Amino acid sequence: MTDLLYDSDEEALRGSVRALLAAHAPWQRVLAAVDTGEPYDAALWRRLVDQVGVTGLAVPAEHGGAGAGYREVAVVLEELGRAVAPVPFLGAVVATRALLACDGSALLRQVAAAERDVALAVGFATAPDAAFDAVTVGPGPTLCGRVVGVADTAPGGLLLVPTGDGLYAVDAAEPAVRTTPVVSLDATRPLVDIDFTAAPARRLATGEPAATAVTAALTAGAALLASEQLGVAQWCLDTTVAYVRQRHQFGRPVGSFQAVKHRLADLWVELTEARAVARHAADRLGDTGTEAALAAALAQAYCGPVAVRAAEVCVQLHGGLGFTWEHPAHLYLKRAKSTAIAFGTADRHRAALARLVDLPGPGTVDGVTDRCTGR
Amino acid sequence: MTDLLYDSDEEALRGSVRALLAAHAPWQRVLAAVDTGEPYDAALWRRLVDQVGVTGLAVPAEHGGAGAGYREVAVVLEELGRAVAPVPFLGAVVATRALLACDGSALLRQVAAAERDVALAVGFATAPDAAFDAVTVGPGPTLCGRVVGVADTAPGGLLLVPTGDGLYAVDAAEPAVRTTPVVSLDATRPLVDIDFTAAPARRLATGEPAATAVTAALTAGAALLASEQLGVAQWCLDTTVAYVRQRHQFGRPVGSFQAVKHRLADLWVELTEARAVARHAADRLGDTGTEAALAAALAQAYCGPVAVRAAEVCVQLHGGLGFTWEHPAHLYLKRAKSTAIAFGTADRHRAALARLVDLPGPGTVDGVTDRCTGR
Amino acid sequence: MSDHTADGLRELVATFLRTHDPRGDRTGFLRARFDAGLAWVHFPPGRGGLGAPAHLQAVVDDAFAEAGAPDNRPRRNSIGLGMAAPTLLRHASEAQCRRWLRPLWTGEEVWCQLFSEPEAGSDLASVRTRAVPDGADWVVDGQKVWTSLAHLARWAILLARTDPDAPKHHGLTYFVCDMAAPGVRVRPLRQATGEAEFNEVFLTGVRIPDSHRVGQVGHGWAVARTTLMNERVAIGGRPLPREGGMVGVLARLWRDRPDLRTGGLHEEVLHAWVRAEAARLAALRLRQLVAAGQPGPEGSAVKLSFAELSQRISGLEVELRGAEGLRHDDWTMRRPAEPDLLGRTATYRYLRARGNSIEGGTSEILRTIIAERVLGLPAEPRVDR
Amino acid sequence: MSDHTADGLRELVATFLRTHDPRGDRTGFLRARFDAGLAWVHFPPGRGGLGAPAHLQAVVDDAFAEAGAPDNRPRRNSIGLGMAAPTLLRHASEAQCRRWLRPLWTGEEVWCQLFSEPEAGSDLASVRTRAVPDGADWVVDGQKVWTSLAHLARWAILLARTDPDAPKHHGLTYFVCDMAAPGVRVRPLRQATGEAEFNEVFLTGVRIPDSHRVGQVGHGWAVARTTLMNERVAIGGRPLPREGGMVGVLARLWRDRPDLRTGGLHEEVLHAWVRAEAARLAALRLRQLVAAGQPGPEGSAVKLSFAELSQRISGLEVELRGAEGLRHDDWTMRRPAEPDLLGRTATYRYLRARGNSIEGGTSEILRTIIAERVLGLPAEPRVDR
Repeated sequence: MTDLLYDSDEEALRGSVRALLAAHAPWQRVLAAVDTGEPYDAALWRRLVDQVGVTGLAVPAEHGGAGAGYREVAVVLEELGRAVAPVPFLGAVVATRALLACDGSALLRQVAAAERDVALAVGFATAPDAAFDAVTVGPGPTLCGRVVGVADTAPGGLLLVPTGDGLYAVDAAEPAVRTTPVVSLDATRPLVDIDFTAAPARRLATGEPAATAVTAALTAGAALLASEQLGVAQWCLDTTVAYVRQRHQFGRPVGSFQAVKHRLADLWVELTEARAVARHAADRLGDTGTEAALAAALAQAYCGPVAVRAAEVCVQLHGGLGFTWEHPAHLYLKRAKSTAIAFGTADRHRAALARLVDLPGPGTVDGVTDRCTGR
Repeated sequence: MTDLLYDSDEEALRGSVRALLAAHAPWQRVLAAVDTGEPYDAALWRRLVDQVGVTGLAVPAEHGGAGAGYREVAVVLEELGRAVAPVPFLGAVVATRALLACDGSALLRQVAAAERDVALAVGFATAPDAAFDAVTVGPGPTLCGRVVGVADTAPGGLLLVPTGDGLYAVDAAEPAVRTTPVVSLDATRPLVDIDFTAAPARRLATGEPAATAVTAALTAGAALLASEQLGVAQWCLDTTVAYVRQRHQFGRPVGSFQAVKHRLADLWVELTEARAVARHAADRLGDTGTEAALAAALAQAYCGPVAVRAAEVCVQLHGGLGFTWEHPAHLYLKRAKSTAIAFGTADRHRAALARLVDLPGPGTVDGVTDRCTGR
Repeated sequence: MSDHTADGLRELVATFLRTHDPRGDRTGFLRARFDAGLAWVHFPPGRGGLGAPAHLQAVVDDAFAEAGAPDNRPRRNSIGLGMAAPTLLRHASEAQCRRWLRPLWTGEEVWCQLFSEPEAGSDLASVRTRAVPDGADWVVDGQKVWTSLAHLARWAILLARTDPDAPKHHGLTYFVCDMAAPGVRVRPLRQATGEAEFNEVFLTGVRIPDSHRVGQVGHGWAVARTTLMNERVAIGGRPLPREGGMVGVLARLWRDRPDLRTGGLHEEVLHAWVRAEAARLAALRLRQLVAAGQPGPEGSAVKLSFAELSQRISGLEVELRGAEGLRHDDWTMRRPAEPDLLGRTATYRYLRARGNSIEGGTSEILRTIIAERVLGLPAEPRVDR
Repeated sequence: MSDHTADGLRELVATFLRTHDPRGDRTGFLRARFDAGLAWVHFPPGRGGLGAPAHLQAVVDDAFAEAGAPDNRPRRNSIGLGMAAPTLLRHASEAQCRRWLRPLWTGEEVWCQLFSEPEAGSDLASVRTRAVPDGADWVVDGQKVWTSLAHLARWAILLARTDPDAPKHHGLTYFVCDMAAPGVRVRPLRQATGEAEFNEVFLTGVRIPDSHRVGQVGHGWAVARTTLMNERVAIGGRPLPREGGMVGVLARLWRDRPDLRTGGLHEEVLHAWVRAEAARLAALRLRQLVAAGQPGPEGSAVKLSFAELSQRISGLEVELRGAEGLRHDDWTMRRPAEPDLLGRTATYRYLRARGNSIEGGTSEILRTIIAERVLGLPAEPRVDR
């Protein structure tokens, strides 16, 4: 049976990540970085890698990892979401999942040891059931094509590129790889467009194994993103509760007004459910078969909208203050809204659920006519 | 431009209907009738016909009617909804609209003068875009088949029966017509199943004119039902407001609690919009072309759910009292929920709007794949 | 203590079954099971339990069920088992526990609850039913409402005002009332579904011996809070499997009836499925927290979501059925011991579900409790103390 | 009076145009139009109007627009035209009206509003900015916030506390503040969109002559209510055609981009379309009521729905765009006079729309106003008077 709790190791991991983020990534620093146009915090990323070993968490010991698992990765993501921390962890986890599925042993060891950054070269909006035809393979092999809106790439990092006929590794530093920054809605998670013009590549897998590896990676992304969303939502709830407790209007704390209380109670209920859903998704990632896909689809169908609502409530209940650039609420709103698109929007995941749990849509538009004749 | 107000004639009409209903159809009487299994109030219907002339309102003067129009009919329906009055007015209006469209001049005169009750023999759930194949035509002509869930029929009345090849009139008193009462969700609006076993019929129209007449009738039903729904919702709001003003809990009127106030404010906003939508639908019924269909589809897409929410809020804010048989709230809840299905559910009307205003659905499931590749 | 492991308890049940025939006399078997401490294992020894952790109850129940043993018909005595018993355990005297707990647990005596009043509603502490001392008895007059099982019950837990001059939370006392006593009149309360699950109870000069008082005079609110707390805890039943509740009815209907499907309703069905599965996982997580000895406030979330989902799903089912959704099965008055949510029509489910956000604490009250006790938001200015 | 018909007004405009070239000097033309009473026809004669019914303004505006006459750039001076002018008309002296109304209407002088304060928020009456009498002047100290157009404005309407000992609604006075006066400092207030539509305004020893006081000392709240009432009335602009607002952007995107369509988003687009059309018809009905001389409270409904719809529709548009919805256009700080809701990216619309339920009265305050003033529900217990 699925284990939806946090064990003591996981709580200890949470504690060290939270302490590190509190010390080195307060929101003031995150916001300042957004204004510099250098959103990723390389120093912070280095600390997480060196002090917590985040890149090796989900890598088995035989490949040089910590052999922990996705439940632990999820806890780290909760904390990163809670801090809107500008580090490329999620992308690294996703790409590492692809490597794990296609036996990239030597690469895995480098990645687990954080000797190389790695990212999957697909748009951040890509759902697990997507098809890949943006990049084509030429002789060499070399890759040609354009992938837009990729998250979590690093200048000298490795790009794993899905194509119609397999999965390829490309060095982002190659001259035939041109990376163009995008003005992203979530400035704490920069996106790039990538052009491959006959970029030399190394084939990692082809055919079914390649497709399986990419699907597994994107499924892990969808499942684990729910924990980041949970962290975002939790920050929004906590911050709003703290604010309405101290903010007075009409001679009373704003938090004593019943409509405010009930809205926050409803949000707490949603968070309670989102936590169970996100834990479930992380827990099931170890499964093979459809359970992992189902739990991931549920996670994105449920947790994405909860995070968005939490951020919207946060802005609203902070009044004008929550709408200012100087208050961090907008960072969470932008993060939440972006993650609601990442790895596929909620409606797309509902459609995936419809297939997975056998709740098919109407066959044809005419097929529904009968009910209205009263027969 | 559409006229969304009530003119003084309409307000006068409302006044006389409301006074009549207050005197002769208080809710206690309606509830008592439900328990007797004789839900329709024949005496009340007679009064409405004789004193207000409701059956002739939308019939032109040359056919013996009052030559008023659907705006006036809508006002009467608002009041009937407000009283959950058990009279077959809506069905009569719908059937009369069909007769008007296919030149049933002699019949029209009888109907306008209320010498005969008339109903369209289609299920109450039938949407304007439905097809009709439940009844087939034999030599004579005679009709065979079964129509289920028909509202507003009268024992000696006339049935207008749409078939695959035309519209027919059948006398409900014919031995070859068997009418079986249904236990209906809304006991104030009885439904019947009707079996035709070679019932002698008179052809009123065939082909396109017949189809047009039936569509026009059902469009009128969908459009005008919105006014009944508005009346139901208005009663629910008014009654709930009155209740929470006097009911005390925790030493305060329940209506002074902010969450209660805000919920009722939201309901009032919805009612404000539903009134505009319902008036628009009634006003546009005079139009030819798609404007009437569009306004009717909008009316059922919007007003049905508003009435259901209003009735649900009414039950909830009355607490246990609103859940008892002795309080009239359940009559409104059942009426609201039934009307949300009548003439087609909201989702069906949204689908109709999609066609009417050119917002088509996705062509194929695969057609949406591209967006997720980030291209 | 080795009994307090799953294996230890299984062994105890096996031993018990060697000397008690599960196919024999039902009452005798249940009484013996109570006396062996295998009724509710977290109760203390001598009161039907073993002082074991509550989550091990499932182990015992499973072992008895496997052996084909009779159960105590828990749904027929939900108030007694779920609310009266934990209250008695905490607040009643030794003699009272001896008298009442065993026949309560075996189902020989059904219990009901006389708390709600027409004027009190959500403001439970404002009860007006009076209890006046008269010799060794109390004489009770008043009217109670929303009493399920009153027509079947032998005993009632009763909250009455014994000091009308004290502040409203301080003038209450908690009693056990004999439903067979003279002056107790039970009248069915018909509800929107047409049936009468509940009752009004009129108390006219009802004499209750002081020995049936639970807790001190004037401490009734504190005792009643134990009862209410237990009402709000999501107990009973096993964890639901996926599609285990009302959403399963909807999903099966969708699968079985392609003729009913539309694109719009498809989205609503999927939304409902997602919300129901999220709520199910949250309830499962609550169980895991309780089992791990970390009970949290998630029970309130479970009850709120259950009410909202049952209403939304049943409403959606009525619409999905379309023409069939206009038809009900029967409006005649019935007297069910519990609602038949899965056996009757969609319209019945829809109407009955409206009560879910009212009974056992309205959703509004629950939200306020969550806001104040879980989130720590300040109370509203009070005008009634 | 024959002027007060549509035909009469068209005739007046035609006569005016015979002697005033609409292509000539803009300011001169607008001044003359004001002097002819054709500025705001429902204002009294001598103050830019004719005392005609307000709904006839559209006739005059149409006639001038047809002739190619310059308008007074109403969106650039929305506070002046929509809020300051009606307040001055009702509460200011003859001399004050003479000084301020004409250049306000012609757009020569832009106005802003100094009401909101960081601590006051929705509780506007709790302003702390102090005005202390000093000879024939008042000396003002304090901080205001959410001031749009402050960087462009010549004048501000200002609410300040003149009696700190009076109950909070009774210690306020209403002034007109010269934004060019020494001690007025305007600082841009950057918002979630990255731009700065609004400002913080710091007032340090600002001298305001007593002749710039509007209404009596201590009556500022009553004067401010006129301003706020006008803020909440949905004025300006023509009635929207179907798909006239943000929903049109969404609908056109849906039509133009079949590649973005999914079944789930189809339902959401249809829901949004239905709600937007219902809100549009309600706004149209409000106009018809006003035109028929039966103004109702529906304006509050219109503002509430507008905020909710703009948020929902823009949020949906971002999702519908999918990968494109992850991209913004520009985060650099800009200083727009008004938000560019239809010209920029979906992400901009989404972020800017969050302000719609905060600015000009939060949606929470509006709901309370509806509940109390329209539905007659009782006020909450007040602890601040």
